[in-house]
Amino acid sequence: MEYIIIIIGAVFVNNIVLAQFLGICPYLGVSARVSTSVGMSGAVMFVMTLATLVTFLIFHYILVPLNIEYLQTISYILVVASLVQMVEIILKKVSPALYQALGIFLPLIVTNCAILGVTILSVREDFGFNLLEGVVFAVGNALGFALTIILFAGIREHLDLMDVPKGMRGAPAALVVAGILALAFMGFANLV
Amino acid sequence: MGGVHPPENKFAEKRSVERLEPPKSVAIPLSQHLGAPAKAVVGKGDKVQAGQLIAKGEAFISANIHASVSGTVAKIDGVIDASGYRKKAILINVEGDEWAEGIERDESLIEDSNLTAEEIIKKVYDKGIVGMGGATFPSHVKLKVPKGKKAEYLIINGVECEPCLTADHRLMMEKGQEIMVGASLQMKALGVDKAIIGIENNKPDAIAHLSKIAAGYPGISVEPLKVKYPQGAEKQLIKALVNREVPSGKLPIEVGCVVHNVGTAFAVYEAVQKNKPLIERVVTVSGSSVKKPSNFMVRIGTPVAELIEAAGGLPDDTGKVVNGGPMMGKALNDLNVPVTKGTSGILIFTEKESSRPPEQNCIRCARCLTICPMGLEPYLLSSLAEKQRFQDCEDERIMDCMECGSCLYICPSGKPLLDHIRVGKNRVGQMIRERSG
Amino acid sequence: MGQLQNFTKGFIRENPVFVLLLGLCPALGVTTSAFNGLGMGLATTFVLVSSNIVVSLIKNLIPTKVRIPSFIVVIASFVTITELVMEAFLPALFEALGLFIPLIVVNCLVMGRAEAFASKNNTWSAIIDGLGMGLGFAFALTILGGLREILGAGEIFGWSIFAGDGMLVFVLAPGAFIGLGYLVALNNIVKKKLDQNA
Amino acid sequence: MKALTVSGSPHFHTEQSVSKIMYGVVFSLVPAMLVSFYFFGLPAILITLTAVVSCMAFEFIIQKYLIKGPLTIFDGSAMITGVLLAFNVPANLPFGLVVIGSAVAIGMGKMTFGGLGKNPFNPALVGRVFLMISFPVQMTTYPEPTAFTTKLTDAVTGPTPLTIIKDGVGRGESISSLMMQIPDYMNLMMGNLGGSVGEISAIALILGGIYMLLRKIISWHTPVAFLGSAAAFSAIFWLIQPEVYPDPVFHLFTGGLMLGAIYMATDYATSPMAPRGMILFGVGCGLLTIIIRLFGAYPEGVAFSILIMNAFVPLINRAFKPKRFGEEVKNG
Amino acid sequence: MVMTLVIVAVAASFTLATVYNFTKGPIELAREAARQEAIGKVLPDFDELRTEYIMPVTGRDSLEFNLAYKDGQLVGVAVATYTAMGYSGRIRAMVGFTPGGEIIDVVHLEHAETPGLGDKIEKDKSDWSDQFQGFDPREETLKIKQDGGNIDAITAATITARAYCDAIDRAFQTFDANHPNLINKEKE
Amino acid sequence: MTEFLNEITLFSVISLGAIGGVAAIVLYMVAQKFKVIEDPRIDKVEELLPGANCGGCGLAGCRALAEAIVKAESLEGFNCPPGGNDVMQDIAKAMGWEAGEKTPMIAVVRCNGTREFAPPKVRYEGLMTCAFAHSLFAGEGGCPYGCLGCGDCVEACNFDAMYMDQETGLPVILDDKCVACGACVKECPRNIIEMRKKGKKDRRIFVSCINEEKGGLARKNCKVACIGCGRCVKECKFDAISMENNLAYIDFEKCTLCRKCPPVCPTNAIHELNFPPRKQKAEKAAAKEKEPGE
Repeated sequence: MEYIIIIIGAVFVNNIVLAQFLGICPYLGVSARVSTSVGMSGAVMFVMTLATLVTFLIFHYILVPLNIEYLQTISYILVVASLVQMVEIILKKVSPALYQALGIFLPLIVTNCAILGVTILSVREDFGFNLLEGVVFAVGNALGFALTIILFAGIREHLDLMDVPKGMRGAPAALVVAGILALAFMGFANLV
Repeated sequence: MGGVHPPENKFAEKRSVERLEPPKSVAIPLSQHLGAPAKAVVGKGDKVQAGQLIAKGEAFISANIHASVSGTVAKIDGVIDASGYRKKAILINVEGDEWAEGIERDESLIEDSNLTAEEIIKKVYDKGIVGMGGATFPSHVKLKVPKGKKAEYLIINGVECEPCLTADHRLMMEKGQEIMVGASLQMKALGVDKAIIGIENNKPDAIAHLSKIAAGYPGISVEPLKVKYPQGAEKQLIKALVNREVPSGKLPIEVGCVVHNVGTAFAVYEAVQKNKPLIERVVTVSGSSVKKPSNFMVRIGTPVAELIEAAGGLPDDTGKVVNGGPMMGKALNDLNVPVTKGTSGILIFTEKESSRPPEQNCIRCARCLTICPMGLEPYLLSSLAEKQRFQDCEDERIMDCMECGSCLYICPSGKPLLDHIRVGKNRVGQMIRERSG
Repeated sequence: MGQLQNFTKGFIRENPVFVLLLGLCPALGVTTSAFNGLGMGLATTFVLVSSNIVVSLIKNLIPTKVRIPSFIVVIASFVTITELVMEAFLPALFEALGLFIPLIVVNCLVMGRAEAFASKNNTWSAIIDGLGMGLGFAFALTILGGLREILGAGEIFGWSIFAGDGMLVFVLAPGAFIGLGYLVALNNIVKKKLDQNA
Repeated sequence: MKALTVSGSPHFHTEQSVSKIMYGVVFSLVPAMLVSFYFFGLPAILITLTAVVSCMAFEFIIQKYLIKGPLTIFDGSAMITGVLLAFNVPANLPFGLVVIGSAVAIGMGKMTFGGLGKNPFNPALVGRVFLMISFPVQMTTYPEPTAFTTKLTDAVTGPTPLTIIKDGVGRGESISSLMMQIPDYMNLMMGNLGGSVGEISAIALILGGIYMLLRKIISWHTPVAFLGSAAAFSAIFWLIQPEVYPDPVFHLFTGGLMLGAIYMATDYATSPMAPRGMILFGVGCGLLTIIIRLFGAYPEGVAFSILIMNAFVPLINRAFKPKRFGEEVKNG
Repeated sequence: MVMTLVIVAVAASFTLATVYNFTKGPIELAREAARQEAIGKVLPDFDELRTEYIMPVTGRDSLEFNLAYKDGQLVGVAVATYTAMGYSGRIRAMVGFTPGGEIIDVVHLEHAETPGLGDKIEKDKSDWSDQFQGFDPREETLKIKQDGGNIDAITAATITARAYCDAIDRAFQTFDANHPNLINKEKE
Repeated sequence: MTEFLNEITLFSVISLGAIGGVAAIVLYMVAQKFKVIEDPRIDKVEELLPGANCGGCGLAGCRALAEAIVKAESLEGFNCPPGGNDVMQDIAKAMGWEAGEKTPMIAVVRCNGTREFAPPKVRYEGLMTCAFAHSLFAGEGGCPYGCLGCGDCVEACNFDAMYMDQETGLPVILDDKCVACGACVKECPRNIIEMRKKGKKDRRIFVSCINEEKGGLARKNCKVACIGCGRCVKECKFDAISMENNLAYIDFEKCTLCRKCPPVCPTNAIHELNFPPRKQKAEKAAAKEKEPGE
């Protein structure tokens, strides 16, 4: 039950994109097509889970014991960056099909603040997550990201067929859509 | 699924077919059918008799063309036809009304025939019979069942779902017996023992009349059908009568059906039993402003203007003249275009009737999608075509569209849905051709 | 392109937020007030300028294979320095910006400029570029923060503009998206006007 | 003779037009309008007028000066947005807020995307939710229904049935005791209860819905799926714990459920195109409404759930295409 | 290649460590100052402060109890408490109790509540939290009125008010449960 | 100084160095082990890109953009927001796509069937696109080869180099804006637009008609149609004019812009652009002199 609450909270109530403003760049950048956004979501889910797992261990077994929590940012980004690159290289060789589906989005993920943000959030004191909860939290956030980016891609494909006024075409309309989506998602407030 | 109910406006429903005298000159296009144009076998100055072969359809899908009048070939030249473009045609100056030998012109009914299937098909080919419903597909091709396929049903299309048109209706009322004989001959050619004549419920007299006659012809039955447009489209008719769906991109024979128009059945009768080539047909001339809405039996090649004259002349407030039904017919830009084998009607619209409603934003009311007889999404296809996303058009099966016009008819926003879709179909067709070679 | 233009382009024509759509996460996340926006903008500017300097200095010492990881480390270091200094001397702002300070490290703007500009130009140009872009970023964040503060709370930099409640939406998440959306549209129009006059 | 017209087929066109449909919807709203005027009096009339006039005015301004496109303010769509927005706010809402709501509904909800038919979200609901989030106090202070008031201010305010239940359950009181505080079902149906201007009378709204069904303006799929799923899901909870969760009939006749199901969820532009999609859309709306009502922070979830499902519409349209002719070969 | 990266990392970490060492003092000072300020706001004058951590009756983390003495007399206890029931995230607050258990005052330490609504718990945004001054949880109930207590809720932010009460109640319950202990400390 | 060399510094340096080192070694080994051979140009382009992997280009990161660029063999349609124009130019330079001078070309509209010369005979209603109108009929003016005037070409132009002249109903090409991309040529369903050599000082001579009908028919619909009389062919000294299907065509490779042919055209179907005005008398005299000699 606890895990379900974590997931519902991450997906609907504190949606990573709409409420926490993380991962906006890919949200706007890679959402032109539904198929692309599905691939991106898959890649994010994969990396987010893996990265949270690794950084969680690093934080609790290296940084905290040595009293050097201030190195969190720099060590996390190093870990995430090399992790992603490693996964990408391996995937390219081992499973070209999977690489085509997910792998091509991997480079985007290094600088996706959603990953770094979630890894940092998952060790926040006020959540007090244990390892498993942290990973579930990461999965929940990835699901939240997937939900919003796929919904959003659908709306963008729809808007592509409409003649949106010139000034609003592209990013402005996309941002307003995100705003209205965020408004709508406020209905989930305090659900958990 | 689908279908619309445009106002029926069958003004000429009760008018018997009137025979028009041959005009002073005719222009007989070499391409009056689907497929390759026929090759002229006469030249300038040649004397011809009515019913004489003047152009031969040699390709697999093509049809013979016969002189519809007697006289002298004036020239072979481009003549604007219903397509709006100049097409090759044989122009004949009429002199008298002599008929070629072997053609029986009396009206007596000949029921019996001892010809074999091949002989019937041969005759249908020789006499240049094509589908009279409008698509003008050469009939002999349809009668030859391809290897590996088996025909189970012959379907005779007496639906005439297009508003205004009454040509088939009158033919059914006046030539019921002949149609039955024609259908029996077609059944023999196809080797089937079941034929169904589908007629819409708005023609109760025709249903009653043909049902009575059909009782005397084994295997032939008459089925009343719900009134909706396009009930008479081949695939929809098959679905309604035998509940089979012709797969996308396939022909009716795929589900064991062959569909012929009642007009075709009559033409087959005349060709086989009377040796008469397809040189005349029934044409409805109608419209709310027409003085004398009529059904005429006219010679192929007669200029449309003469038909309009015979129906009381062109009204002053005419805005549009349409060749065919109001839903699928083509607007003419010249009144001298000749009547061809596929001309089922000439409709005259007033200026008011002929203007389209002003275009507004699509409100996504989904009416076009609910009524599309092919289960397509016209609003989507139209905007995809407008945005030139032709690959997506193909994926959304734009090629299944049969251009029945229901979507454009129903659209409350007055969006030119079908216009866009036609452009899309053209481009997708081009893409497919480029891909395959 | 002159140095001056290099410096000013970041404000309207190539504004990192409004035109290039880079660094949107902090642009949306921290701009509940003009002050927070300005603070974030200046913090980013600091990181941008300092990492531009360092990157342009060490560009020849780094082999291409580890170029990106090395740059990341450089940037991350400056981010951490910002974090530490801010926590020590501006604890209130540190609280308000929260998670978005460490996230400067993944701000595409910083990484992009370091890679695209600093690693190919001399130190002086790199400083100008970093300053221009960074201040453009700060400019955008301040405008957005100001807009949201005025509409949402009726205040600007804490001074009351009108009495009564503002439209709460604008201090909340949806307001960030909506406000930025319309600002981007506005910037498009301004840019077009500028281009026409030029 | 004048020049002939050449155009593509068909040469017949339906008598229907956008404005005929739109005014048909407005006409069907008349019963609900009358009921609200009866219970909320003059303020209800003024709010509706304000919303309609300002919606049309904003549409005019934006079309004329920002988009510089054709003017379509009289096609009836802005009027519907205005009426529906007014129907979704309390009758004693300050007029300034109504104007702000209209500006948001038309400006942000509709014209941002190019106007009629292009908006992914229902404009009236965008306006309503915007107001709800921005001005929670004003938007949750409902006047008590009193027949034929003409007073503009100082109306007696009171909680809506949904708020009574939500707060009461939060306090741990039982449903049966809370039910004593709300009008009986007959009154709920007629509209004698606290709530937004136009949502109160279920009967009047159903009448309007039937009119639209008969005129084929809407199809039955969305409303039936919406109401049915809301009833079904609330029934499940009710059957499990009748003292904690109110019964389905209560859910159906309170709050904006009827208004939402009949008028907002059936909005052409923002609902799915194909019947199967409409059903899924309606079920989603119903489920979310009940979830938000029972577990969320807000007592009413209709507006949120329809907006959320609006976002799903493009995906639903992709997934639920009409059945293509000849797709599956059935020989029989 | 590997060496370069290591060198960069080492150089970076060395620099960072230096900065860290340099800022460590100020950061702690700033944190301590914030804590002292909050304690000062909710307690009367004191000259000695003892801090201990006690696990609350309910909740996951321990509470920070600051026992304030003046001239060796316990004059009040400032409890840093928290709740997870906030509208968005955790709310932390400092509650000051008299040795008898009456609330002296409450200040928020940290929250992420909705600006304009939930942030009325802040002292400088609204005087809502003044109603806790002199509140005796033994006499009255630390709940909002909708929940049958004696605290006025914040209009349109019931959840925040409820959560704030929960935080204060947690502090009080823990204080109450450990009351003899805490009072005894005075005698030591 | 010793203050700074405390254990925190030590731990920091060691652990971060270790993390960095491990990351680098692992990456190095993985990269060696799982090597995939690819077009080396991709690496080259990628190196020039910012490497921010921001997705601003709409593709999945810098490498994806590099791959796309190399695959497309051109920079058209690609953009890198953080890198800007400089980066794109660098790439063009590195890939050697900038070189290669082309003869400047320009589009010309080969129809002069204005409302005046080819008066409308019917009225067209419906979708205002040439593609559709073309499928429906010969055009309002009746010429099955002529411009339909719905402006598909103008729509297709990405450079604002075309507009529809409302008076004539024909598209007009703006010389200074046309970049000879060929979009309009592709779009025209009747192939009226042709890409021709820009010519010295933008001067061009061409037959502004593509009607292949016989003279009379062509003339019936349009006063300025080429009737295939062949006078220009005779006039041309350079074999630049050919006659096929009743239609004259001027080969711009052979044409020397001598301006001899326009005056002899009985229907004024030959157009000359951007020439100084003719001296009427001298011209006529010259023509008369020549005629007997021919």
